[in-house]
Amino acid sequence: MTGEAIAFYILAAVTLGSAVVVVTSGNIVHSAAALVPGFLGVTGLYILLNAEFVAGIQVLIYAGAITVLILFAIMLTEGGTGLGGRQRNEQALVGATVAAAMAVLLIIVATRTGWTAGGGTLPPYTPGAIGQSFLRQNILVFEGTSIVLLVSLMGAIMTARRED
Amino acid sequence: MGWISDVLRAIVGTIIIFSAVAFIAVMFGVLLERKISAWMQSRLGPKHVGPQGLLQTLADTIKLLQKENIVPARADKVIFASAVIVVPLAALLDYVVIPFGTTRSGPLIFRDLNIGVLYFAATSSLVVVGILMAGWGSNNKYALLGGMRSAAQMVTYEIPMGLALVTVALVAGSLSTVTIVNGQARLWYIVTQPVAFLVFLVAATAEVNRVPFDLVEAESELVAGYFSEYSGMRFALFQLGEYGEMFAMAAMAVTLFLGGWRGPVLPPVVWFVVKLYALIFVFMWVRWTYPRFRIDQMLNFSWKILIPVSVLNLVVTAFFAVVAHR
Amino acid sequence: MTQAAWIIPLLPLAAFVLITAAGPRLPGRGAYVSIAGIVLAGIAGLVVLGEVIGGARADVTYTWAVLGAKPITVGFVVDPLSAIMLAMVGVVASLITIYSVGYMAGDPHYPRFFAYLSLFQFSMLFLILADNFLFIYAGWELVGLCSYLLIGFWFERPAAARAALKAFITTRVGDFSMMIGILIIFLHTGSLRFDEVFKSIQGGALAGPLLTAAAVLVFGGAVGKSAQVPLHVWLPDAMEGPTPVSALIHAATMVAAGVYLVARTYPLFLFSPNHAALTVVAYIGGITALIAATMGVVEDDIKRVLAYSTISQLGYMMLGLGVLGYTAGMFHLITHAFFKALLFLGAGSVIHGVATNNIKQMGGLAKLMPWTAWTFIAATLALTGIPPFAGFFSKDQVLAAAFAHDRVLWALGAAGAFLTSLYMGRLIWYTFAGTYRGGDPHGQAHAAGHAPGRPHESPAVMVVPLAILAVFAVFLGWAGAESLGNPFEKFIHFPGIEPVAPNFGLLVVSIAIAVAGWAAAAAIYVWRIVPSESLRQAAPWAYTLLVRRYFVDDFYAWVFLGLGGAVMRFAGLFDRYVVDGLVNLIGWLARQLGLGLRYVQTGREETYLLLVFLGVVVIVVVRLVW
Amino acid sequence: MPGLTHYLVVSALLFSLGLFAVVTRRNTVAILMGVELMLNAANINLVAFNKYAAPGAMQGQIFALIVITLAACEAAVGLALVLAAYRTLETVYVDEINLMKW
Repeated sequence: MTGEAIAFYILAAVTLGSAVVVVTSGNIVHSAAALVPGFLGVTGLYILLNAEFVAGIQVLIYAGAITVLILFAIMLTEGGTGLGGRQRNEQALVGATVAAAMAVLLIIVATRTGWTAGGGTLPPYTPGAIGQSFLRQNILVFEGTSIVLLVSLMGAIMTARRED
Repeated sequence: MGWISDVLRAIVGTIIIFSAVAFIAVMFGVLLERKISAWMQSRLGPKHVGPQGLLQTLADTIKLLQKENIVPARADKVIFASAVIVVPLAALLDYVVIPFGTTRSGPLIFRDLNIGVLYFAATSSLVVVGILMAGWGSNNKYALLGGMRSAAQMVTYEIPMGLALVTVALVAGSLSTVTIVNGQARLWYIVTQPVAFLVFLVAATAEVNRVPFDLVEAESELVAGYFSEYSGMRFALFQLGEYGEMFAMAAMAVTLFLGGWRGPVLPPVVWFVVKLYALIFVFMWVRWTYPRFRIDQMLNFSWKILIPVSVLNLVVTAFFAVVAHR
Repeated sequence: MTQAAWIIPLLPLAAFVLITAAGPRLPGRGAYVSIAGIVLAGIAGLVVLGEVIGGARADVTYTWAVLGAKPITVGFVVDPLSAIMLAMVGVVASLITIYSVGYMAGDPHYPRFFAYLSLFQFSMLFLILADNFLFIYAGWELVGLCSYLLIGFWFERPAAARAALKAFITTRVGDFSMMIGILIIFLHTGSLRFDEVFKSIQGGALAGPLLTAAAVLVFGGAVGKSAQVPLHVWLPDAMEGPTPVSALIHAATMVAAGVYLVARTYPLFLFSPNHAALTVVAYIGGITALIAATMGVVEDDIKRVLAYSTISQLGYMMLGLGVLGYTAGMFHLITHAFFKALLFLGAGSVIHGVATNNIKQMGGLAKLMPWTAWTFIAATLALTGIPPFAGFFSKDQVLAAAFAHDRVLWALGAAGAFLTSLYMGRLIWYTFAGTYRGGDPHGQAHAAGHAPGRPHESPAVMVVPLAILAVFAVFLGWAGAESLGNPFEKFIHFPGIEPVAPNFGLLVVSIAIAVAGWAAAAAIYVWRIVPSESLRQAAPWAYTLLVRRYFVDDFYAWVFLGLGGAVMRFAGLFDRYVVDGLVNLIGWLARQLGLGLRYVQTGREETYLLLVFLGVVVIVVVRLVW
Repeated sequence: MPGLTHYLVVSALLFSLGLFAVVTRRNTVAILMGVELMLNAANINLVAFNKYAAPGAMQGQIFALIVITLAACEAAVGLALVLAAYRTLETVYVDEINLMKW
């Protein structure tokens, strides 16, 4: 057990444990709160994968913004109680079976497939390099994403504002 | 495995920061606040515990530790308890990327992350989650209102702050705080980026919920806002988080705009502390000088003034950066 | 200037854009902008002509697109042919545009008129400069569009709207034929550029009957645009448009584009085996020249008489080109443009003065409108080929070439020339001689703002262009005079075609024919030796045949409305019961299927997503187990 | 040393948990949370493949960043829709939002 392995298992446990809480908790606010450690665990995995910039963005966007947004939505809709009755629909059992089957299958596929390790050395994934890549090779995706952002911004405002 | 030592160093470092910040910065900060407010209001302030009241905060802390932890009857206990951890933790995590000075072996910093500024923005944004959790978990309408206000305010002011950070990063050509400080060897960025500095200062004031953006904990309206229901050590931890965040913001402002540890004659750490406390003084000065914003004024100020101004500043800076590179 | 000739079409285009955008707010409500555009273009055209006479040439190409491996190049060409056309169009269009200021005064859609006029000028100049089939086709369609817009300028009048549609649809038949021809050429030569196409045709890339077919198909476009038999029916109706339009588009320029097309693609026709394509051109031209002239004899509408005359003269040009008289055909095109524009403008001036189109309600106008009358008469003399007016030289060259090539064609042309003098004489005497017969309450005002009453001379803005054109009509013919060494022939000739030697005897014959025509007209309409009424009674069937225009219109109506209508009705039934039935059957089936399947739809995304992933699980399991 | 497979397993489990939430939750916000989990699982895959399968490239991280951005868009629009639906229907349970069903 190297230190990296220890860190990995801890982070994986944190992530998956939080995710279980998110999925199973009967209290929607608990679910939302559990998202934070879950996202932070994923952040840790990113750092282990040398993706520091992605990790920073993950914290900023997911943990800092999306979670807050979700908490906001919960508090604006449930009147702050978070306990609005039955949380699970009638297909819970089938859903659990399918999800479990999905997990098993994905793991089988992931472990059975002989992944070819790519050659080359790990470049430093600096913000500069990522920015260069965005503005050179991936400029179209970048611009497309900007447009989607703009549209969703307007869409969200138009949808959520009161009609008066 | 070199990085194990890194992890250990970070953990140990955080613990050191924790105690250091808790004992020195925050306690001294609270005392300073009381003293300065007293001075501004022509009072004396705490005077009896220790010489000139220096140990007053220590005494308060001991008192708080002894007090009972009251949990409201219908509160969400898990959330109520965990919010206390999130707020100070998020504040303390900020310090990882702040360079306090230089030693012979290199800058005095816990990790010179190459995404330093981004990291700072990310961790400081985590505070909101804790505040929302505290507000909701208390099962108290004042707390919830305070939490919601705080969330709205912090989310809103994160944007101009982030834009100011990006502007400085653009000028320095790096997100690393050490590189940014090194970039100010000749000229502090406050000279070239006064607009960004002002935007950052205002946004930072809002981020730490200080006057004139203290409508989160507006005593006359919301008792104490999101931590109305907290008592004892938990109350102390919130205070720690608040002051920790304020110090972190000031330290970041020093790093980004005031040349960090740089300065003549005196050792770097001393320079850093001097600048830091100068900014802290500005924060306190402002606190005891200005009245509170209304919530719509607060939101309008960010969306209609700060964000356009900082975007414009960013665009102009980017233009000059490009022109300078040509 | 020659290298920058592409600027010339852009000047009217700029005027068009400006008028469209700013319209009535411009000086002169758009007219001055339009005039500025075309006058500048005209001056540039004259400069280019001068430079080309001095030996300058230009052929600029750009690669526009690559189709497969074939690059499609576009560009413009400046050679004697396009230079002379540029100058002619520029001058004539300038004068007509200036004239229009007076003619269209008071029209509520004044700016729109000048916008269309500018657009047309752009299209025409663009067509002239084209160095490839693509551009010439584009210009071709553009002038067709402008023609449609301008014929239907007074679209609130049903007759004008119908005439515009008729013109557009009739020429469309020819355009379609032309497109097929161009496609055949592109398919076999791999290029659209004229010089490359001709080179590969000389190299044998396209030969034999197929070349003839391609040439005839391209000529089909010219038949439509130049109103040759059997697609001539649209031009008389096109007279519903404003008179300056008739002068510009339907006399001087656009209808001549067909002739220009044949001249421009002359090698195509020349290389066809046994000159088969040229023979087709010549006979179509000759028949048109004669038939249109006969119809002109019985027409009472002054503009329609001129329209038939135009058709007839275009027939002469085609005849000239078809009998290897390349220079003669082109020369006739140029001279005709001037004197026919003058005739139309004079007719417009007359209509302006008397507010009717019917020549039987005119008379005696020579005294009332002297400028109009004398310029008109000068143009008429040019048209009928009386020396030394312009038309004499050009028409005589055409006839000489025809005589040298094929006597039958010469006979057709000569008969046409006789009839030309006859109907023009009739027109002159009805209009300008005798006493004024108009002023009756039934004379309807033809154009807005033309007050009925005593005829009067038109304003200077209309008369001055008439005078300038008259100068050309009188003197331009000397450019092709044999006695001066025929400078026009030196300038425009097709390499390899020997000019026909001057035939003095023939010259006398053709003058005699023209004079005979005049004499016949005088005998019928002035001295009334054989009054027209008696002629009508002597051969009522002939009169009916002519008045009904050889029943061509009726034939088309019968074919397309009667016969075509039957086919359409059958197709309609087929569509209603078979096609719609199939569609309805499919719809009914889908509906039944949907009614059955709707019980599967819960309308809940969770269910659907669950089913999707269930499907994924099943598929992956199956794949793994296999 | 954890390898590619380790990350893939974690991501598979995370994805299945998210799927479970999406399929069984009644609360719209909870469904959105499930979607976020699934997106995170996908991101782990992207970054892990970037490191192990194509270390020289940067596309994995780029795509992870884009997915994060789009997730933010999705959350903003989704939650706005939830608010709008709550305002008109006074419920956030997807099986009760059935105004348009036959």
